[in-house]
Amino acid sequence: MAKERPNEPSVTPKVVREHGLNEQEYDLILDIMRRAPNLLELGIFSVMWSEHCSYKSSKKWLKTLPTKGPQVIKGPGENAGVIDIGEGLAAIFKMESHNHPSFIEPYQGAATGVGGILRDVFTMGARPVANLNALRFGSPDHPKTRHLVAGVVAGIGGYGNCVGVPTVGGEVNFDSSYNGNILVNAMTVGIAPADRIFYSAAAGVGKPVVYVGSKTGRDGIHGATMASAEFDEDSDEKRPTVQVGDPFTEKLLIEACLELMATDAIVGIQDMGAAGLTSSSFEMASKGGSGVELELDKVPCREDGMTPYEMMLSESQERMLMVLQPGKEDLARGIFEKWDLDFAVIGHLTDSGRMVLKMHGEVVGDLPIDPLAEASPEYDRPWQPTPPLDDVDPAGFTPSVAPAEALKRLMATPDLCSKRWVWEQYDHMVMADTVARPGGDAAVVRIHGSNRGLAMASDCTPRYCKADPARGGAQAVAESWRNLTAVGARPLAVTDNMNFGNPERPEIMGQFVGCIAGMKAACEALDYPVVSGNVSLYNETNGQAILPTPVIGGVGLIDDLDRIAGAAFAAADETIVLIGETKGHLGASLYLRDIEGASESAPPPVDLAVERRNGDFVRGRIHAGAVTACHDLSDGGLAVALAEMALAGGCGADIAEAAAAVDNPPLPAWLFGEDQARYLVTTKTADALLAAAGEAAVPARVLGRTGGESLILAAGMAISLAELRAGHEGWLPGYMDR
Amino acid sequence: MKARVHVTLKNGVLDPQGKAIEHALVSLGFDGIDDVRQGKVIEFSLTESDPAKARANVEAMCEKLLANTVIENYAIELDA
Amino acid sequence: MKARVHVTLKNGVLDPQGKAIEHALVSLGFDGIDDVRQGKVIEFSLTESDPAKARANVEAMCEKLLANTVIENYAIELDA
Amino acid sequence: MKAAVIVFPGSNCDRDVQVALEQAMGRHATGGEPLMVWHKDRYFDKVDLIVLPGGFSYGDYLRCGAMAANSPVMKEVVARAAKGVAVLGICNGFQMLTETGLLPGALMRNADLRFVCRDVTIKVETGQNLFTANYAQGDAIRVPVAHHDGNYFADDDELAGLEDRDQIAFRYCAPDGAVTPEANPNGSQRNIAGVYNETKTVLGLMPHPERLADPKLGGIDGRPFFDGLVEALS
Ligand SMILES: Nc1ncnc2c1ncn2[C@@H]1O[C@H](COP(=O)(O)OP(=O)(O)O)[C@@H](O)[C@H]1O
Ligand SMILES: [Mg+2]
Repeated sequence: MAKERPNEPSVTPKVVREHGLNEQEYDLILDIMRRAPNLLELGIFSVMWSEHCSYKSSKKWLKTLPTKGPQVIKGPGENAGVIDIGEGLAAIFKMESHNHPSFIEPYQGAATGVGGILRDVFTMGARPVANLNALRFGSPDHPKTRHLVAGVVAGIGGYGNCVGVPTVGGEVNFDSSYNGNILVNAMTVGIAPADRIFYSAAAGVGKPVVYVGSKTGRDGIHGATMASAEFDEDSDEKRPTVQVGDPFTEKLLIEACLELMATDAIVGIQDMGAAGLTSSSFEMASKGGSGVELELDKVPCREDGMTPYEMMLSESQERMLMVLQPGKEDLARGIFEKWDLDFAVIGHLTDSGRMVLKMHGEVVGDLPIDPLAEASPEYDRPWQPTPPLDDVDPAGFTPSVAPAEALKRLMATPDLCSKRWVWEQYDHMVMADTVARPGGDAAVVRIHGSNRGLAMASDCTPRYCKADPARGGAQAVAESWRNLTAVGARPLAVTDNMNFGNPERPEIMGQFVGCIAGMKAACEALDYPVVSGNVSLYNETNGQAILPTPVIGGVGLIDDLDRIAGAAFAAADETIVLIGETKGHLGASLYLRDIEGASESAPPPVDLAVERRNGDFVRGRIHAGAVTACHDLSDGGLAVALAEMALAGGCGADIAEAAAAVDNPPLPAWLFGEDQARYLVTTKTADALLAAAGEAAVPARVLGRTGGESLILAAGMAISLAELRAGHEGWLPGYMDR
Repeated sequence: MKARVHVTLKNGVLDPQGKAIEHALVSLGFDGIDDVRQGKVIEFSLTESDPAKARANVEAMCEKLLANTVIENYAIELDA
Repeated sequence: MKARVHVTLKNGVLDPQGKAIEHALVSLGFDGIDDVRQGKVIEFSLTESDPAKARANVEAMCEKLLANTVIENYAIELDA
Repeated sequence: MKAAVIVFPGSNCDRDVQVALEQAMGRHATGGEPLMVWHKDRYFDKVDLIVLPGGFSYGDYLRCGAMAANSPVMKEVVARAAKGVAVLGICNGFQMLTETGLLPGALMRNADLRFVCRDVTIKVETGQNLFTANYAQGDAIRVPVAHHDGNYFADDDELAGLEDRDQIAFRYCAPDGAVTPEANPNGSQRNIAGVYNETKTVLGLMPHPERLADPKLGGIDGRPFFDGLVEALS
């Protein structure tokens, strides 16, 4: 059995606590081990059972999400989700958070977040074809915000640009609830031959376990446990766990792995993410139902005198673990040496069902695999439903500013302003397949060498989730589906990134439960299953939790790139048609929050049947070539969507006539209400479009015409595009250069 | 007076630049080199003439901007 | 022995990093600073023990790789 | 015509330029496809055009293009350039060409220190040579830039010499062709976006013509660049 190592702290209750394990968990460890664990073993338990790796608080609820469908090749449980995109290809994608590291060291934290999610995708045999990033920062006037925005954006760009994967989409929001806990959620989409997907499960006694990539250093030891611990003032002390990314090595790793994957040498492969060598070797062995023996002295190390504990818990980046077919070692070594990457056989599979760790021939750790994996704690944490808020009666309030002024201001708010400053720091065109660049509803990336494409977007409206978690969860899924639909794509599946506060607080757990319920309903109603995801809890500082933020990353398929739509007005003198019903729902709207400064109220209801009916209709019209531009309505409602289409196309619009006919709801609610399931389209053939809508029982009405240099919202209510653009494009650069 | 700030990566922090430089030097046939690390030097002139005040000032600059103390150390040189 | 190579921009070569740092320092409220320049330091250890040989070696490294002599000067420090 | 694209560790626009060239060759009688050459291969077939693609060779650590400039294959590239073989360096390739000394000057960090990826307009300063055969002098074309270090620097004598010898290939300009400070995305001296060697057989430019040579990607102003090359070299 494994003895304690000389001059290594022995396992005291204090040490146990420092490893983030409570007493019950430690008792469980004693049962499983049938003896006291040594420090190495304790460390392994602590990372394997950390919230980050074990999902102990969220598992129960995640299981309720729909994950199946004819398009799903592999749902949650692997490194990333896999869906069938036809013609023998699969799309592989996932979103993952790097929130805490990015708050502590924005550049490296965000950069390594991108690196990690890229590995999750190419581990499965896919060439990454696009990255997205969903960012949430604190209030713009918080002293840290500017520095965090600059660092995070530079880090995402620094890594993604270097590896040569285009960053094509994402979102950026600001809210004071993120002051102490920013959110950096990175998503990667890759494409692989559907019959050559690689999994982590590895079986076969004696098969070699191989380490490739960068050397192991003392990086991020306990990063995984840190990522699951609530922040407090002394978080600064946790700083040394931040790691530095090496995108160049990542690029070599991508090429080398894909080259090796073209052969039949690999049995199983797994990236070393959080909890590095520990979780990767555990995953492979437990999924394969086998045991594993590692000789730690063979692990390529960056520093001298590294202990087994450090090697097993290190989170050094750009490393992978593989199990090879016996006899293929030299073939594999040849490929990795060609790419100047480390390659080492560090152990082999056994049938013992145990993980045996040796150093200089001596056993330094010995743990049972299945018990540890199965016994990994699962909590049914107490939760409290979020009390519902009141609706806002559109007729019942008097606006404080004229609509034109309100629109001008809204377009220049931190949440609605153009994010060009961000995405122009990302290479969004490398690989020469970016058909729709950042700035529209969804990015469109061509499937290389074909006339088909993938559409992708990330969405969440945290203020809705705070006000009504179930509605908010459903709305996030619906908006994602709508964004893909608006470019003409068939939405196929989603990945999610659940960012919440401390789950040990019932009201926070209630938010989580509510959001999941809403997501579940929407994913089912829209045949839009969840194939991968990630959970980030404890996003709070000194009891101040973030807004519940379940980010949805959606992927859709475009069968014909000649049948897509963009959000930009295509030409003057086209008819603008509003699809969907406008009740003027002002509750939880940006208009109320940013213009009227009103307190929280109920978010818009989400009627999923209507969502689907309207979306299917719009997509059909796009495919029929009947619309010249399309944009979904979301934050800021009708007026903002109209303004975005006008600015994108450099062409104005006049909706005065339609506005004049509006009496219920009153004009401001009609212009700025955030009723769901709506789209704006332009067309040259309005009558045919309206007729088709009538047949499909889809509400549609003519709003006005495109043209001119300004937006005419109502008689005598015109705003020049130049003025709108100045505010819309100006806010973020102005803020960052201040 | 003149200030010179040396910013170097903390021990144990990965230095991809240094690693790449080492690799390049070796492949250029320079052998017998090891532990290549890359750092920064920031030089500037100060009107402040009191050495103590100047040092305090420059330290503040390092903490606030010049060094990323999460992963970097800094050293200050002053000469009148 | 240890080698330390300082790589600095030649006079007359504009230094975007230096300018940006200067601007940032000023906007952080540090005044009385001027001519901010940023350079690189590359440190490594050498097995070569003969100082003359070592210097010649490191000079070759600078000329070939470590410095771009179109825009940069270099200075070599050796200590056994 | 025969073309080779050199692939360095960290190159990431190698496939993009390969596709653009292949399509240009396809549009032209010659057909064929470019040869992809791994940087460790010191020798490769005789070709009429050598392309150094964009990307982050060796991570662009130390200095952009510095390590690639010292990689084995580069000796061969320099030797062939001396014999008059056409050499094209795009973005990172341009940085390599200045690092090898095949082209004058240096590419420094963008003036605002930020990576910039967007379409720019560049003015064709010298028409009717190998690389601009299908453009007219003064044409303003739209092509993307995507770089962190595209801030062209050369000392005043060098710049004067470049102007006299007509070695400035492209300048950043406004859509109407006016060369203005606003149109300069990175602080390059005299808005320089690309330069030639004295014989105009070696060209380096920061913008990526290969990224706008396909209508699906939103423009084809980069297409004549490759068509012209293929025609001129066939
Ligand atoms: N961090 C980012 N990275 C890349 N693109 C971004 C980022 N933030 C916003 N964008 C882009 O800006 C556009 C507007 O974003 P958003 O308002 O969230 O769109 P929508 O309202 O349609 O969800 C989208 O095309 C989005 O991809
Ligand atoms: Mg949208």
